[in-house]
Amino acid sequence: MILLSYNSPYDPGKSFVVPWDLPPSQEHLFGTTSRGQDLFWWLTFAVRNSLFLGVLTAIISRIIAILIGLTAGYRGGWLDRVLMSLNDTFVVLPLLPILILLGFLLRDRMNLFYLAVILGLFGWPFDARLIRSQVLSLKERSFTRTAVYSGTSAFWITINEHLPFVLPIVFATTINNILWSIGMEVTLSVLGLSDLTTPTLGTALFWANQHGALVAGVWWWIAAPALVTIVLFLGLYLLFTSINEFIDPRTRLRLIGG
Amino acid sequence: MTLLSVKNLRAYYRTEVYGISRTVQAVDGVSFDLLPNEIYGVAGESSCGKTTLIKVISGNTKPPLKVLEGSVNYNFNDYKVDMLHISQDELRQNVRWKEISYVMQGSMSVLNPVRKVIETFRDIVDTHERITDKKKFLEQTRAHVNRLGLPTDVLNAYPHQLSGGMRQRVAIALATVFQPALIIADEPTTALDVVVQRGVLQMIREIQTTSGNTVLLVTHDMAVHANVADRVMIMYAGRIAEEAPTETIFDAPLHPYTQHLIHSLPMIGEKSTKASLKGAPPNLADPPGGCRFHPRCPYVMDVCRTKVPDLISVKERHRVACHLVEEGAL
Amino acid sequence: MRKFILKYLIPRIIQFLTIIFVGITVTYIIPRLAPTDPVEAQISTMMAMGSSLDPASIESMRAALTDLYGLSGSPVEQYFTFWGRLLRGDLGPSLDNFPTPVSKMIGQALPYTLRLLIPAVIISFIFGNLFGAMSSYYPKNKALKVIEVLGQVVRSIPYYIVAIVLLVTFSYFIPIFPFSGAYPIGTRPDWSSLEFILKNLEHAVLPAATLILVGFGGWFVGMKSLTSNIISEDYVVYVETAGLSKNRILIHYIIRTAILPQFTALAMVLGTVFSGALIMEVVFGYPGIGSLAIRAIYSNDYSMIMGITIYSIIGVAVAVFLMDLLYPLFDPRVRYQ
Amino acid sequence: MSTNGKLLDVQHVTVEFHIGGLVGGTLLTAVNDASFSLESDKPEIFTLAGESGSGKTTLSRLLLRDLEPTKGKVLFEGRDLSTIRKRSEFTEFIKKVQPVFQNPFETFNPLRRVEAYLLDTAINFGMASNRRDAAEVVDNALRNVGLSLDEVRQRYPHELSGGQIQRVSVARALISKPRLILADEPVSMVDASLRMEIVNLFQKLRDEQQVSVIYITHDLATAYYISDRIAIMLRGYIVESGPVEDVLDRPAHPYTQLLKESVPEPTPKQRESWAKHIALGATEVKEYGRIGCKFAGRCPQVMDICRKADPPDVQVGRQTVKCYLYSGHGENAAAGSQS
Repeated sequence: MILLSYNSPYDPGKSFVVPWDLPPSQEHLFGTTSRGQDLFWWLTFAVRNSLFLGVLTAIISRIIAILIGLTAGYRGGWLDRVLMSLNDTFVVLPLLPILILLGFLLRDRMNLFYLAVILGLFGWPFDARLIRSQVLSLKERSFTRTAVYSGTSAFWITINEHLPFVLPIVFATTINNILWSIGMEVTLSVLGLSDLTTPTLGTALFWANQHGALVAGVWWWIAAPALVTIVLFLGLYLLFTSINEFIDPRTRLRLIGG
Repeated sequence: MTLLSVKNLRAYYRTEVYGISRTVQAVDGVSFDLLPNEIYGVAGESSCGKTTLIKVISGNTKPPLKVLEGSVNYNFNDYKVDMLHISQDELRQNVRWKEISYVMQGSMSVLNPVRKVIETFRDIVDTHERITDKKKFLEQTRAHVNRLGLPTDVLNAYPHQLSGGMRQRVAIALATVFQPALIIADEPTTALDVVVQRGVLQMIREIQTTSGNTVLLVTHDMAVHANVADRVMIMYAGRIAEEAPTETIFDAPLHPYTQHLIHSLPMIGEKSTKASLKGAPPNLADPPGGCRFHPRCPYVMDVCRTKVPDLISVKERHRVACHLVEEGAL
Repeated sequence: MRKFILKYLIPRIIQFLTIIFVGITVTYIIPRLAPTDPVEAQISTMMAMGSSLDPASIESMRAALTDLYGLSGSPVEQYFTFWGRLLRGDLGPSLDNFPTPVSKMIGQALPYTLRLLIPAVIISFIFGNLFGAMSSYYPKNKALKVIEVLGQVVRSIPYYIVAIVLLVTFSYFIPIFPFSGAYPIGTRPDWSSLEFILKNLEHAVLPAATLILVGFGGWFVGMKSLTSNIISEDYVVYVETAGLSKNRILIHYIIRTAILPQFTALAMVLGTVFSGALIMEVVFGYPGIGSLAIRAIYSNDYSMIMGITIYSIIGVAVAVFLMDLLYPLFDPRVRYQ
Repeated sequence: MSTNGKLLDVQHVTVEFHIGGLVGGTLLTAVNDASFSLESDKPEIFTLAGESGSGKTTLSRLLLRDLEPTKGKVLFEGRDLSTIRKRSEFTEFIKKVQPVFQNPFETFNPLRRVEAYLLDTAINFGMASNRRDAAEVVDNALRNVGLSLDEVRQRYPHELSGGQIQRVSVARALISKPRLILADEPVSMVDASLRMEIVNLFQKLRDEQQVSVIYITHDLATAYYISDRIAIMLRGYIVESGPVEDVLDRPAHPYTQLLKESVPEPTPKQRESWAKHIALGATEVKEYGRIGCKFAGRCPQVMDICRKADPPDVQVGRQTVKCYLYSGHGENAAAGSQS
């Protein structure tokens, strides 16, 4: 669908380029909206933008999570306590009200990029804790000590010994984080707190609500984005479980015959 | 009369990971009898099949473990049980704990960390003999624990408040609440310090002497067998190498593997050089043909490579599986 | 006891205060990061939306806003004034329903949210954990496998979509549940009439169902991964060989031990669950904090949003704190350490 | 640099741990005023023996500079370990002191091939400048333990037997040509039929390569078999030390006597005496907190003074014994020296 968006015959920014309120048909696969847009082609852009947002958020929050998780785990001591206290605070804070406040204040300046940065800044704590606990347990294992007494530096120990165990966690959390971020965007958009001119899965639903799609009987305007979202999430989720199993160290161990 | 009779038991693990199937011949043609009122030792190194053997004879055969052939028959005072064909319900209600109980490997962790010890007693007793009178149950349990020389305080403790040795003794107390005919003790003292180990083994011996039941003692530690067991079976790579009364095994071992095991044991007060066997125990997914010990045997002959030696009786109660013995070369 | 206070209570209190401190500080900083003067921006949006307030009211509103944002004095002074007002419980007047205090409006909406949230959290917690444990204890059961896949999928889909699907299905295509609100339009809230309470329950079914469905998957997965280690623990294998019944093992030996981390997790996810409840109310037009928030968004009621944010931070922090205090009751290992 | 002819000199070291949180908690003395030394020109196998919780592992971590002592100091070749600060100094130190760990399968990362550790060690310690030279160095080290690089090349830890991989572990420790090897329970996880080849290996290293070995174990039988001297530890204290034949053939300290008596002999001849009743120790924490001799609660020859203050170190023959029985307080000063 992402690829398709580059072939779209219609510009998503423009409205009323096709007859409005047409139910799904061969010509307009998902029907058209009350704003005269072809829903199928419009949604191709939405998926592209939503995925972009998800991936960007994931990258930002992964960087923070890895840095904090590794530092807290490897250094330990007071630094660990301070970081984890901060971490738990971030975990517990009710994010939505804070995001609403932020979105509310930024409203006009809000765009996908900002949103990704903001979500990235809030999306790390669960995963940082996971990484930290993994590093803590790895640090206690003999093979870390073997490496130390083989004269290996802390940097190479992290890369060679610990990263193969930490990476699967990073990966597993990446897809979760992408899903979370796309979901958050949907939520904020539905509330009208994002850049409403950019087509995303969330803004699709926002405009449908704005035009009272359900009441007006244009059910496909709600159903199509909802369906696309579900399919997208399902797909990403399945991708996640299969890849996750593949790169799990335990699976790898079994593959090499352990 | 025998308590347990195992005949020609063959139990394999069949696993499949990513389309690659593997068969591990963990127990391969094992036959032996357990008599009432004895401590029977099973010795062998890691992955020699002794753990699998216990699983099968105690009715814990679960996939991927599969029994291919053989029989496991018990006779508890005329209550006969065919372990390979008994129904799960009957096994659960009448056999487990009433007739066969366990002291497991790493027994330190057999107690539920979030429940008091007495509650585990209650669960087990209630399962087999519904507790109607709580007071009586408490009294009986206290008496039982006391009889075994444990303080009654342990009943009201959580497992983490007890030392490793104490937990192991609680596990033994749990195993003996119903005076079972057979107690299976699987590496009961492996993680314990020597002084504590001695105390725990003494307790097992005392219980056996006073109640006259049978103990199946599984451990890799030959020194423990020397001091506790009445008869010892030596397993190697899924098969019985030798079986004899303890004195015979230690004084006149016939199988080269047994000889090595016993002669290589270091002792305080003796510094003569002890040799090690070459090679390592075979991988049971791909064991060597013939006698499975032949690649490591110092006396290997041609016949050893092709023919599996039979387990033959050389004397009253002394059986050995070695071609040297068959041919009278020793 | 002294040990308990020193080693358990004090760190928890510190954590509690940290949450509130960080949360409130974040809400303090955010408006100050906004690139424009929030007061003027606010006034001009309100004017642009055709507000019919007289100049005097606008002036008093400007004063209220400046005060609310705490924009008088140096940043440090501002920060202290901000805290001072908070500690007095003063969140300022609502801009939309000027001059009703924000705290009063939140106070009215809060019971609706809690009535929805608390039972939903409890139900999803119980069922999620029960089924999760069962699914690792009975790995071959087909029905449990289906439940697992459903739970997993629903869990990852945004609340909003789940809500909308339920809404469309059960009140649009199959209209068995009301479309929106907490009670039929035109009735007055009357908690002494059974009929009203029943109506209210009927209205709460779909919102609660959404919360339960989404929460269920999380608990299910969490419990499953916790118990997948426990079912092979020595003490479980041991009582199995001792012949204990499956139910007794499941409850006393598997769930009983695995549930403890789940209580901690419950405290951890309260913030998320609370956020989810807000969305739910928006979709179903249920008159709680969420509806209050969306109305505030549409009417640019800044002080209301600020109030809701602060309330939710404090509320979640208190809930987490209480949870932590209850935890030792369940875990003897914590109790005796 | 004055070395006093000592390779390793442990001087009155004490290690205390805080158990518990930031505030409160209890102080646990894991190692208490321990002293011993190894001669520089006379390689030997020195055993630290004790039960779990005796402090032997803590002491070994101290010698590897994994921990710093609360009191006292450890000198290696005359240098105080606590003055090692820079990374290069640490590398220089561990080049000469190498560990062998207990569980061979944990010693190496299960996801990495074992040869990677060997090659890394050779390069990190400057024993070789490139991979090809390193391979030769590694192969030499492996031949010392009866293996060769070809046998372990491309192998993951689980593809080798416990005995093989423990030998690889020793080979890794040998690459940097160390003066001292610390082996923490190196054979407790290895099967009986493979155990002796590793134990014999340490003797070979001592005799052929002049490497000293500190052998840490709970197993008195192997300790007797390989070591020259032994120190018995109880709850942080070294209660008895000296030549292994003296200490184990004629134990002087009542604890050593109990320990020796409790080791099951691999022969059925002493069954009946072995099975006679013994007193089991109090829980671990209780004995740690005891004032005076930690063994007082279980000692058959306990005196009042034992519960009041730490016993002094007394020289009995070639043994050093921490017990009041030999310091003139006991009536039967020679009690322990009967056979």
